[in-house]
Amino acid sequence: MNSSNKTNILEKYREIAESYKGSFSYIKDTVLITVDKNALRDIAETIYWKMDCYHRTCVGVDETPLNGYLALYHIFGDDKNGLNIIVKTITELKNPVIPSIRDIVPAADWCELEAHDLLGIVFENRDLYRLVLPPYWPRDIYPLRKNIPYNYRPEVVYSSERISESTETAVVPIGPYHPALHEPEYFELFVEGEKIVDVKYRGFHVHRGIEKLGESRTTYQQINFLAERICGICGFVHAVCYSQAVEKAANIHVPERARFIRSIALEIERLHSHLLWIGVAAHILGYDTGFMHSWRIRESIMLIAELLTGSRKTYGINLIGGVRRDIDENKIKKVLETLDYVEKDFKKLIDIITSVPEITRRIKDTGVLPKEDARKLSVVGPVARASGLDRDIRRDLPYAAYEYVDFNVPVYDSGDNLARFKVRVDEVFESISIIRQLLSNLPKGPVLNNEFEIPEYKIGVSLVEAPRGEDVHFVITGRGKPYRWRVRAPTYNNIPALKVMLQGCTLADAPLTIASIDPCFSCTDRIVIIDEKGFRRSILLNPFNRKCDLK
Amino acid sequence: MFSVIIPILVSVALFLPTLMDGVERKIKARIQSRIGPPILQSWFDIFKLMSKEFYIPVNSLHTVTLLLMYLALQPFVLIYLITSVIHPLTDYDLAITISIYIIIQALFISIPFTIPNPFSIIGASREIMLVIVNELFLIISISLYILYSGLTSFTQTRIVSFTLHTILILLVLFINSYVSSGRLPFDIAEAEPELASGLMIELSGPLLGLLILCLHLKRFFVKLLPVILLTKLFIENNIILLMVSIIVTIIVWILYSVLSAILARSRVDLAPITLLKIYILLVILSVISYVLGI
Amino acid sequence: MKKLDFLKILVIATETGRVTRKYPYEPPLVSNEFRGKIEIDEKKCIGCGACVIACPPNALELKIEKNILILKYFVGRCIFCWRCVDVCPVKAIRGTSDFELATDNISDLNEAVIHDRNECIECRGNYSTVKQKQYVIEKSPITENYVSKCPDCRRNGFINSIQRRKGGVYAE
Amino acid sequence: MLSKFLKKSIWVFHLNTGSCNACDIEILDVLTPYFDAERFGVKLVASPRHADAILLTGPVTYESLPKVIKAIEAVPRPRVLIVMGSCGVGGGIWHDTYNTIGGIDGLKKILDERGVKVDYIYYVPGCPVRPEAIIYAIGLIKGLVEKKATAKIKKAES
Repeated sequence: MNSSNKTNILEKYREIAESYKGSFSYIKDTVLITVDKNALRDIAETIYWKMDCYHRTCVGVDETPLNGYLALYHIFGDDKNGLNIIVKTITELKNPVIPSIRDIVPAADWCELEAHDLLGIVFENRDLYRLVLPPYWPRDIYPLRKNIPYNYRPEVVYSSERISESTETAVVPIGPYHPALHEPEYFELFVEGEKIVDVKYRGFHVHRGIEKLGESRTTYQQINFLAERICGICGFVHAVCYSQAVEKAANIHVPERARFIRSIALEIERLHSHLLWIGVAAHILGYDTGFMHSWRIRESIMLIAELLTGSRKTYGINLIGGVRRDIDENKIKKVLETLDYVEKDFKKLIDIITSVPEITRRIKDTGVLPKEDARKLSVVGPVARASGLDRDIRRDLPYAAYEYVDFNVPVYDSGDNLARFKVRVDEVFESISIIRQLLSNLPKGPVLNNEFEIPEYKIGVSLVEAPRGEDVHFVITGRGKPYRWRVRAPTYNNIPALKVMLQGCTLADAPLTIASIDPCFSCTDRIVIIDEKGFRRSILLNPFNRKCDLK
Repeated sequence: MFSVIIPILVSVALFLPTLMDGVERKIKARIQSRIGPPILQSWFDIFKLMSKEFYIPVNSLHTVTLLLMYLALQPFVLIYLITSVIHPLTDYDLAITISIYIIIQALFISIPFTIPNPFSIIGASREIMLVIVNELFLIISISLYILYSGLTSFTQTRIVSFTLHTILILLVLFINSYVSSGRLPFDIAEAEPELASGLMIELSGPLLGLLILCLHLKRFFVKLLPVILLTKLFIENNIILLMVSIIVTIIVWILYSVLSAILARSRVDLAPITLLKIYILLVILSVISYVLGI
Repeated sequence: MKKLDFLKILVIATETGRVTRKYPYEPPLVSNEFRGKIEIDEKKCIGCGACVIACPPNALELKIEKNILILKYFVGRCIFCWRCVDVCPVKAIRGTSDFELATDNISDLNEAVIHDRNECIECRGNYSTVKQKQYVIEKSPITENYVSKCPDCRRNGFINSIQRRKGGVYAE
Repeated sequence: MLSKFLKKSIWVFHLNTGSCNACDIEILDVLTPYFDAERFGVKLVASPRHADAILLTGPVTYESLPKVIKAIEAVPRPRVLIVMGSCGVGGGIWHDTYNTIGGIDGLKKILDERGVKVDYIYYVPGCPVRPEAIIYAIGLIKGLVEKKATAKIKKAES
């Protein structure tokens, strides 16, 4: 994007800010607009629909020690112009009411609930219910407020949630412990026979209080390791995203070699994650042999990950200002050899997996997410790309070393499980090519910059394209540790899309469809099958009429 | 002589299925490029389950009653089949075996309906879908086999002629046995990733162990039956026929395990329709060729 | 023929053969780069606590008990990041690639290094560790008299000397 | 010690109590060709009713706590609990945060209060536990390997 074009765009946002009587400022790729809470709905509509921006997330911040207010930051993303638009509003602590924008921006549903749970912000004109915290958590304690210590543990009376058992409705709990999920999450599927008519979600079993921990016990450099443990599959993404946010806020120089090494590690993580997903998808379809072979190929990726970083997962090489481990010639040679082998073997395996008759029949035209719904919900990553949304942070807002490499962004329009499968398969080959390019152009020099100071109360927003989509980290710097650290994992935006995908599908396809967004619940934070018509009866009815409805 | 051979063959038939399950796991492991469990692993599993706490799910008197009936009848039908091949028990052993088998199937399907767990009910309703198609064509094809050969008992010394219509009907019987053995792509009732092992979900300890043992016996029975009907084409001596049949069953078991390792699971709306199409086609072809005298 | 491509998995299986590592009967697939358990060299450790501050999960903790200082290492909580290895001023912490840590008794996972604390020559109270004092004496030109006092007495001494208008740290 | 039959066949149920996924993925990895836990008779089962051992990962969050207790109760005795990873064994990096109970330490107290008996507990540290570490733990349960971990108290020499 040329500079005059950029000035035009920034001017446009300035006009929008001024027309709603807000203040406007920008640094690098981040625009900060502060508006009165009454103007929030209008400005959100203008930015989300007229300016065609995606909604990334919203962040509630307790700023009472600073100015006595609770603040809410809505982060929008103008991917076409490579900009992050932050809209800030404030509200009094005594009566923390902020208008909800959920009806205008459906993607903002969850983050509003989260701000309600953790900070006690009340949103007008919407239903508020517990999302993140367990239902037995005391009502008036908001853990992210600054007056609550991070290690505060309430005396809770825990009891299992039991759905009433009546003769008319039968309850099938798929989850929280379900063999297809490997993570404790809970979906409620309302079924007619084996056809799903509605879905409810109860997640956040993995809410561990990471954000609060990052603001209290840990220091700036320790958070790299904490962030890595947000998710064990795409942990490095979080570590890089966090440190980039701090680097942006504090304007810290990162050596070029370090940026290349970060990119290489990120792509290795994508490779292992996609191979893992293809294996799990095959397993869910009952094709265990495909699962085993896919993971066999993945194992060599795990070996090079260990070689380059010292750990198979949770690499632990990222620090603010660079990386801890360097790559030498021997390692490069080993990595390139492994990549050749993986590429060849993977190509053979994919041809076989896609020729298994049941697999081809079951992944095509199931779990369809139409483009309009995808846009409305601001879905990210392979899910968006399979529904025809051409968005990839690596290309739109380049970070680390992605500006130095050429790669294609696979986009498919059909929005079904097959499209999501294909996107991931294509991305495996792209990742292999990216690693090769990065390794051959690896610049010389140091890998770590230790000399920096982090000023207080600066805002940094950083984006990283994780294997599951864009990962957003928002940091307000503080003394020795961030004042506020917010993580928006990719699955967070994709789970609401499941509701659309699962409606009209058969029960048998539900696990695959859930898996097709590659959910990472530990990043993001249960399935009950309830048949309102009594499923003992309805399952026995209409035996042969259970094809997946395509709207 | 029968008093020696029958007990030996019966004990072989009771021991072999679980062993073959271990072999199957080993074969699967080989296709998946790994070592796999020891061959006796399935037997270890059953002994282990027997040594566990005896647990009966709450409010499940019906379940236990039905389960115990199933556990008694499944070995019985296998023993009946083996005995009647060597020594006729009645003049209509073939029909009686099939009838008992179908009763057992009905009993087996009714067990999960008594367990108040939605997964077992979904699993059972899926199994019903499959069983309706499968058992229907089991009856049709056995009736046709009896019609073609005139055999009503295994010991009748009539050599069945090696004709196209017999072969087609045997093909139906083999497909039938593959489906009844609950292997991929037809294990939709137990579909682990979807239904968390479906109808067995609430059972544990010795009851589960016995159920698994009986499921192995069922797998053996459903393969042995079409194999006997096939070997009847070539062998006259009953004892040799049975021994050969057991060996052929082992080979068939191995083939089936290879096949199930390279296929994926079907869906409840796809599997019965696909099966129905194949069955109807084969049965019609068989009847036509019988009428034409091929 | 494309429809029968799925049979090729048998070819792949034959080509690959069994890839299983027979660990524990065979050495594991662990490279030298692997970050495993850390080992604290009690001969080198001076009990300064730099590792405790750097440790993200608080697997390393300092505990003070009268005249001893205990550096506790709980492997069960360690995340194997080796930040302690990086920050140790005397290189007393060494990373190993040891991962065979399973046990049936949780107390097997504790390690401790016990340090003697200094006795203040003035108030007879305990402060810092004996080895840290030696380290400071070796590395910097401060008089032994000064480092032999606890921080409180040092501060008091300093304040007193200012009050007596004598000034300076070395004056007594 | 575990009975002879239990050692030959260990059916495990995987219980994620708020773990970051890394240990969970490694548990799956143990079943794959390079490690192949099935050669020791280990099988991942879908229902706790079938299980002999529970593989517990994660620091046990409040949300998952009631379900964790229910799952452990569902396992027929003798019950084995295999606690995996730093989170489970020591609470990990979140050992003292507001929404966790700090791993097995907190869980044991609650199980004792409720009268849920667990016969054997094994601890497997690692972050994440590598597949070999899990195999080592299985070896330890089966008595194939020697226990290496011992508590050490060292005296710093002046």
